[in-house]
Amino acid sequence: MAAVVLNDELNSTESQEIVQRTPKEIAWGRFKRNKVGIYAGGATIFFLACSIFAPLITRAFGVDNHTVYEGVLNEFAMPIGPLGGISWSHPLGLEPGVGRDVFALLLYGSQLSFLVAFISTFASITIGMLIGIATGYFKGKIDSTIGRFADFLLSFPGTFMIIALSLPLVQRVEAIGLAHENAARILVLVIFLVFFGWTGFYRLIRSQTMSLRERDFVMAAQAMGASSWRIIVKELLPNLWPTAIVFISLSLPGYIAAEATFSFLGVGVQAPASTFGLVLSDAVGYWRDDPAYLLIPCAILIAIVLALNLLGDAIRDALDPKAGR
Amino acid sequence: MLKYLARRLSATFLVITLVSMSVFGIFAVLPMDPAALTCGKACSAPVIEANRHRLGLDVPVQVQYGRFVKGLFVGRDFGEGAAAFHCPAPAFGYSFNRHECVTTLIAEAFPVTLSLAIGAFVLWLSVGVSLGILAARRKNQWQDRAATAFVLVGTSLPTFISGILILLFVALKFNLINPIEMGRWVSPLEDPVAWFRTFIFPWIVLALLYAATYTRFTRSNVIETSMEDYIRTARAKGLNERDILRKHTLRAALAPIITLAGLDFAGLLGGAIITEGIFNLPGLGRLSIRAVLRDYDLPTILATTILAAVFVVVANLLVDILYAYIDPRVRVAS
Amino acid sequence: MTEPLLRIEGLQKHFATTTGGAFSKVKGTVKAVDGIDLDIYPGQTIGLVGESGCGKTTAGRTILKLYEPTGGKITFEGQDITHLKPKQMKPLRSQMQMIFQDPFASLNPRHTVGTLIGAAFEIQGITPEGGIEAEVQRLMARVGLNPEHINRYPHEFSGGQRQRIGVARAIALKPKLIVADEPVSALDVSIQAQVVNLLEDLQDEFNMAYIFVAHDLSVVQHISDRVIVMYLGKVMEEADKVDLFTHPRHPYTKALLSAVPVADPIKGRKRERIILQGDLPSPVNPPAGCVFNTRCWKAQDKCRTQVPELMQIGKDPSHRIACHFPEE
Amino acid sequence: MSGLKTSRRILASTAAIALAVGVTVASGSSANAAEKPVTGGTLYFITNAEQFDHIDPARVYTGRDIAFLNSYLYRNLVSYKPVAGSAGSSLVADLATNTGVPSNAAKTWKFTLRAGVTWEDGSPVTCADVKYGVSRPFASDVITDGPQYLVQALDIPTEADGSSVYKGPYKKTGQAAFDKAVTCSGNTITFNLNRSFADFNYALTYPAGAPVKASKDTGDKYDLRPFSNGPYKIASYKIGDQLELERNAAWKKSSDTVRTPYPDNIVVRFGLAEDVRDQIMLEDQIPNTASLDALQPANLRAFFADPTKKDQRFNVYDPYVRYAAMNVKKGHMDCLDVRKAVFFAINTQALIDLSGGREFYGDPGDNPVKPVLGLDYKKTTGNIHDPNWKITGNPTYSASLLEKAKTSCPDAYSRATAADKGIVWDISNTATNQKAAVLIGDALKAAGINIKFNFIPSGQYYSTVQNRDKQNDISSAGWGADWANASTVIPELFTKEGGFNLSQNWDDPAYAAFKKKSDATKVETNRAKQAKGWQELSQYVMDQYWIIRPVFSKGQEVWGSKVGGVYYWEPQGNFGFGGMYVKN
Amino acid sequence: MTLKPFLEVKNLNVAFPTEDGLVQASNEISFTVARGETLAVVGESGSGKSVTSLAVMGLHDRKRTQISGQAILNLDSGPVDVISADDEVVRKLRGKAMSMIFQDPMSALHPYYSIGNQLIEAWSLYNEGDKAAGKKRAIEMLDLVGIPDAAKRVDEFPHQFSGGMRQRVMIAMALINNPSLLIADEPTTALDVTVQSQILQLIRDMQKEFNMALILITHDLGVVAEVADRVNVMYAGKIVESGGAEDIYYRPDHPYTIGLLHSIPKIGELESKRLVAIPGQPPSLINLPRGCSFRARCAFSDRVSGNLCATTAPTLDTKTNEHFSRCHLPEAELLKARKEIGGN
Repeated sequence: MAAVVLNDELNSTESQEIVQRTPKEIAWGRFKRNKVGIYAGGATIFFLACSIFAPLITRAFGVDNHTVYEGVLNEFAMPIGPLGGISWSHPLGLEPGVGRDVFALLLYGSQLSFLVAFISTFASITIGMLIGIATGYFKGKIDSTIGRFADFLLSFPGTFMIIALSLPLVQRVEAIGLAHENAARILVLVIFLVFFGWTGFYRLIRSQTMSLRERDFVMAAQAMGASSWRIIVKELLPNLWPTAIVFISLSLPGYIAAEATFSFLGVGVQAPASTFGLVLSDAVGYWRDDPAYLLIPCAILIAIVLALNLLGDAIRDALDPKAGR
Repeated sequence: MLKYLARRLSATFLVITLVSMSVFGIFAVLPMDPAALTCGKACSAPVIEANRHRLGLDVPVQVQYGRFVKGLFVGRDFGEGAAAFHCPAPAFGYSFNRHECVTTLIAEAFPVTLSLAIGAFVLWLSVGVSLGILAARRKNQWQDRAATAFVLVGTSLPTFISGILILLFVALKFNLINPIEMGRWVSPLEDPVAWFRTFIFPWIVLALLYAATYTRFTRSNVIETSMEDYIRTARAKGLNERDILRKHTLRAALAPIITLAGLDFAGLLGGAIITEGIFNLPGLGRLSIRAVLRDYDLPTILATTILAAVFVVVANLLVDILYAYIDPRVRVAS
Repeated sequence: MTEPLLRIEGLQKHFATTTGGAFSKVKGTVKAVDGIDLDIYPGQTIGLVGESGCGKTTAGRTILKLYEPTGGKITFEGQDITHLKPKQMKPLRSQMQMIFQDPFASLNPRHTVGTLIGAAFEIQGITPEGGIEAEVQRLMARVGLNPEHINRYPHEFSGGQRQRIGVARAIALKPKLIVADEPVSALDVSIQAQVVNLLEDLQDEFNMAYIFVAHDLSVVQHISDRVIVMYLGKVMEEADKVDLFTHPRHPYTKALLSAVPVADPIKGRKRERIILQGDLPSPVNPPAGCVFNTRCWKAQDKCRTQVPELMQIGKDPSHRIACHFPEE
Repeated sequence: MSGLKTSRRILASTAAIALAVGVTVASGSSANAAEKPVTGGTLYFITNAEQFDHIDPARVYTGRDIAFLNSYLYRNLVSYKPVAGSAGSSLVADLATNTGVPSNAAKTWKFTLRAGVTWEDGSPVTCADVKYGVSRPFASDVITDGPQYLVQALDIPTEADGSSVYKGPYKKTGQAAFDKAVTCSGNTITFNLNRSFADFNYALTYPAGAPVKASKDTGDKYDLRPFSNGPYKIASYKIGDQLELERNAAWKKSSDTVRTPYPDNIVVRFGLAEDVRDQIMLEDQIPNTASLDALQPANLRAFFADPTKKDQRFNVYDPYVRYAAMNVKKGHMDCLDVRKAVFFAINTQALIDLSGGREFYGDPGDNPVKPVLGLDYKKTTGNIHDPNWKITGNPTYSASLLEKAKTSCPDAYSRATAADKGIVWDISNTATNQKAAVLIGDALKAAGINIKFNFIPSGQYYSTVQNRDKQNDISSAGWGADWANASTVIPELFTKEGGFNLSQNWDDPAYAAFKKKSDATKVETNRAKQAKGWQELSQYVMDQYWIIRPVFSKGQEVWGSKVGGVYYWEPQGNFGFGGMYVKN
Repeated sequence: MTLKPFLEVKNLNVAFPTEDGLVQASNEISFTVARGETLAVVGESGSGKSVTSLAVMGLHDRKRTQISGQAILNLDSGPVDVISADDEVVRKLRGKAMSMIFQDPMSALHPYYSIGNQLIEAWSLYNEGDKAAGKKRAIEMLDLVGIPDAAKRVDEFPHQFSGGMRQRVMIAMALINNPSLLIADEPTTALDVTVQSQILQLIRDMQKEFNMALILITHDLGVVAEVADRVNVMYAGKIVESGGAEDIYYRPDHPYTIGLLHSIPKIGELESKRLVAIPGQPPSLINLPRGCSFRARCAFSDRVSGNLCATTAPTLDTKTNEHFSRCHLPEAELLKARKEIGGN
């Protein structure tokens, strides 16, 4: 309660004598003060860089993700050596049964994870943004129809539908010739994730647009003769970006985890490609013999998702200090 | 209020109809042929045709849907001659893979999922809300930071990881569950202890995931509400802090959680696919996944999908009604 | 005075109220503005007063065609603009502008002052002499802002300064008419006078007409030439300022005037007051007959059934009231 | 490995079939002569599977299920002898008093029913019951998945589409034709066949020939609770949960020369997570338990490495040959050189290692017929005996074959090598198969072959690949003889009428001659001549590379420390369930 | 007033630490109020008037606020210093010894509880008795504050009341335990002018009825003129002028007060003369400049000899009895200034 008074006092006492900063500077300043956010950002950049430069890094370590190494597995196809065959030449050990390099598998796997997560996030954002702005701004029949459709979508058991429908849909995509194999599977997975995922952002944007359009500055623009297009682009969008950025930062980790989960359930990417989910679902069968093979990818996946979540929180706190406080 | 209820009920009914129709439509246009899939070894075109007839897939999808709806109200007959049998209303169809009326299968699986959902719900709600309150009251102190850490770990751990880790490295490793009975349905009325032991780890796994959201939500709502003018009014009246929190802050701060909790709970009722899978729980999630992956058992797939959607739609309705009950503004306005 | 700059005849604006929820239906209409006539001439200021919910803000916005009028006619410089489409209105927008109440909400926080004021030129496709930036800085100087602050964001200014930005934006294209919607009511007392003075100076300079929407009678009295008193969407009384303030004929106007606290301890306390009973009725469900009848001390049965016409009263032909039982 | 994988999660449903002769490699039996069996107690079985594929006698076709159900629940006219070793493959009279009397060049078979056999309600098992049981597989819309020997062999006319005119006991269409083919006279039942069938009585070891009491038939639902005439009856059965058997009070030892039921109760727990199942066995947590599944490879090794468990396990050659079927239909693998190129490129060693190594998975084979069939098996030439074959793959030779294919069959060549095309291999979607796919893909790439894998959910695998339109170029499969005669292998796998032809070889120019010879061999009553025929046909199959890289696979069974009387029942390739008891 | 003041505020300072620095929200505040007396506190937003009254009510979060000085309530049982007393002691003063009503009646009532419920809650804090007794008292109070049909409306919810009615409810709730001091923080700012006069009338009536000390916080000089006995004018966290209502209106001593009085148009002054505006903006409360905080906006600071306004903060000088002002301007200059601005 004291804080309310405090805010009132501050707002009204702002004067030109205080050195003021732009919204960006304020957000950046707030972000910089958040040590956790900085570390998480660093970690995220690290993981992203590892993923992007997977070919270079693996080459530097002299490994790759497709070679079946010889002489590294015993007669039961288990890695020779402690901790799942961790050695200088195979820093995270070897894949039991096949003999590929786990380090390379995870690096390349993270590429697919990030790919799916980024495409899903941006597609959801784009669709949610377009529809959210359109319905929030123009209201009317379309708005209520789409709103009801979104409610309707939310009532479906998304996870189950993805599992039930992905195989036939992949076949259909392949039959049409749109994409093949893993590309087709990723496409279908992404379409599903977006299909069930856009509504959240759409609602957010719609409600924000609705409240923004009631703000006087929109009316001021109308009074100046601005077209709807100009109002959307020049007046609304700049105010919606922070929401979008926050949403992106918070949904990326969600999509990474989702991709892993669906791979684990057998939906999405399949061998010989790798993802975290595939490696983990494989590793479960070896946990007694080769716990390192299970725990290392687990730890890395958790670290990535955690870093992205922490970064997302920090970005949200920086851009939108009232939310979540 | 009655008028509002009637309107909401009819809208809900409409949505349920639309949901069931679209589920039917979606699965009908897929290039999957359950008749061929259940054909067996002596498979030939006439057998597939016979199968298609037996499964009721030899008629247009709208007729199939009509039969489905009719079956819900008056029951349905399957098979012919000596092999005929009847599924009483509400009949969701017949699973030729499980040799049971789908309604029976659902009736068997539902208590499991319900137990899972209720226990997890209670656990996550109590943990999430109390942590959220604690974090809000001790804002920026160590309790708040600990809660934040919990939230982040909770949101970052996909259930399939937390579930497996808890199963393998806790439950199994330390013999905390009776392995041969693992996941077996025991009625809490018959053997509450065994029931509790069956479900405690799945509850923890789900609660870990959901509690995080609730901690976060509660924390921000409590902080926001405690800045409301009416809290200041309560304080100005001379109310003590405990009563302010209990009677004034929480009432308003927790009301929106009803919506969230209701929908999450309803979502879980449709089956927790991963958790049920990991812990062998014979609930709706496993029923539906098995129907897809093992048998492509269309009647079961349709029924569980529709049911899951119905749970959400109905929960939406109940949540709104409950909300109206709690928030007089909504109540009187409607 | 010959041709009015703007002529409003029987202006109406009704809003549909809905039941809300997913399957909303139209429940009824709120007659936010229900019949306003006015003529305004260049350089004139018309005050539009009334309590909250009386429809004055809606009236102001409808006059500028920011809301589509439900009925009536708006003529601007002889041109009927009642049902012009937004595109057709666009060229006229430079002629009529608006100043908003809330200097926080009416400035897009993501734009710099330069963008905010310059938008008027950009939208209308006008390039002033010396370029937009120079013109913006000139305008800033004119309204009393430091032109060097052209690249600052609204939150870097105080409320009064922000309102100056709003004023600069409104006058950028040298409009002939400005609707000022409660332009000073959100400002601190010590700042209000600054803005009122600025508006007066600008009017002198550009010969603009103002429609000054406010609930504060003292400010309206100060700035207006003519005043329209509204209650629940209807005009209760309209008259030239002096007439209205010295000799109000409508009971509502009288009550309104007497309710204004006077900053004078002795005079103020001695003053005879009319304290109206009750609250403003809901605009969704306005009283039958004269809308003011529920709070009027003179209300008779007639008032509860018959809607009083807005009629000329007294000697001044432009003094009109809507009352069955006018004050002497 | 890529052969039929009894999936880690779900037992593949349609193609697991019993075999007559087995060779015990490791310890074949724990039956200790000094130990006396104990009556009473509860015997547990645990499995990752959700259910028995079927328990309706007309539908059950999985060796393990047949062995289990035949030992406990229902009796056939004839049964395999419930003993360890090769003696177990001999037939004994069960419901019948004899093992069948053939006549009319083995086209007519007569069996006489034993007196005093009753159903669980005490009513006698009659000839009509047997006849009714035999009639049920004809209702192909209700009774799916069961063996088709009776349907195919009984002398009943067929329709144009190949189906029998008799539509089973529910529709009763064509009932007269059936009544003529199967006749009852008192206690004697006579089967009239449409061909000479020298080992017809072996076909009757399948419960598809077992009696069913018509008044108790519930059609599809009979698969949940068949009416028992064996020593146990079903107390409860819930798919995904458990099957519980209790003693059948109406069963009399005097009427049964085959079974000696020891435990009071038998419980099968379904759907245990693999880790849980393995943990129970590894730690002997429930000592009166046997696992119906092999453990996961790593756990299996641990179990077999533990000397204290030496009496709780066996490791034997199972009845199966696992192989990759080449779909030689035009447009698929219709080029011999390409088929050979694929074969020679594969790293067999890696695949075997992946699945448990030679010790637990099996050996590279050279024949669709397993050596355990004795007579019908003969070492073939070519394939793994080709000097160019290397167990770790020979990409160079493979590449040279491809080079040949370039001219001999350019279409197939381009399909196999072009980056945008490639050979598509059907495989069931299991963790091990995902890895096998990597190994195969890696090996074939070295030879310049572009391979793609079509992963199919395990439960739907066989129904998908058996759909001739959906089957791709190569399909992983496995097959075991139904009894000790390659007539249950070669015609089944390589003739158009066979129930499991994944090679789709009938457009192959060599097919007509092959089919003619197969038909002749099938009705050959001279066993030695017949065996020679099968040997030659096997060699031909291998020469044509209709199937490649057969693996003679092994199976392992493990049980708890309190389970006694376990032996390997060779003909069923599984536990001899009837002898198992719970130790004190 | 000869009565012993009920509330004595002595040298009260309230400051909030923020990221940008310490906000000195109220500074060296001293005043007294007696029972039956009405003290108006006037000032712009941010001048510290609400902060001060919240400090008196003990409603600041002590962890986030730096408070010093004294605010003594002279109760029958003896004086209590709200600032130094325990939280629990202060809590028990709230609602009973002192009460407060707030600016926005729309948000000051809990939306989920009925009006009666909220009144009963306040009543039962200091009264023994069952719910029925509480309800009786609640209806009585609602009746008293002029809610028509109180017995029925007591069970309704805040959102069913209009703004004016809610403010009446707030008053009823604040007065239900007969407090000795009522602080009304901008009680009519959110209300329409016709309703404002109703509420002001009500507050006046209630003050008489209960013989309370009343602190009325407002920015509206008109409101002050109508009800106040004495007036504190605040600027930038400080009381710049304090005195009887007539002193303040007819003989303002501080240039800020003078400016304020003349910057508002007065009803009835029909000739459109230009308003007298105070130039500039109020200063930030962080790092207040040395010297007089009004200096930058003051038209007369150059008339003070030396650089006094810039270097030395003026103290609260007693000009006449009970009329104080914080200004360096000499008496003569002051009279001149009054004339220059106001013409009287």
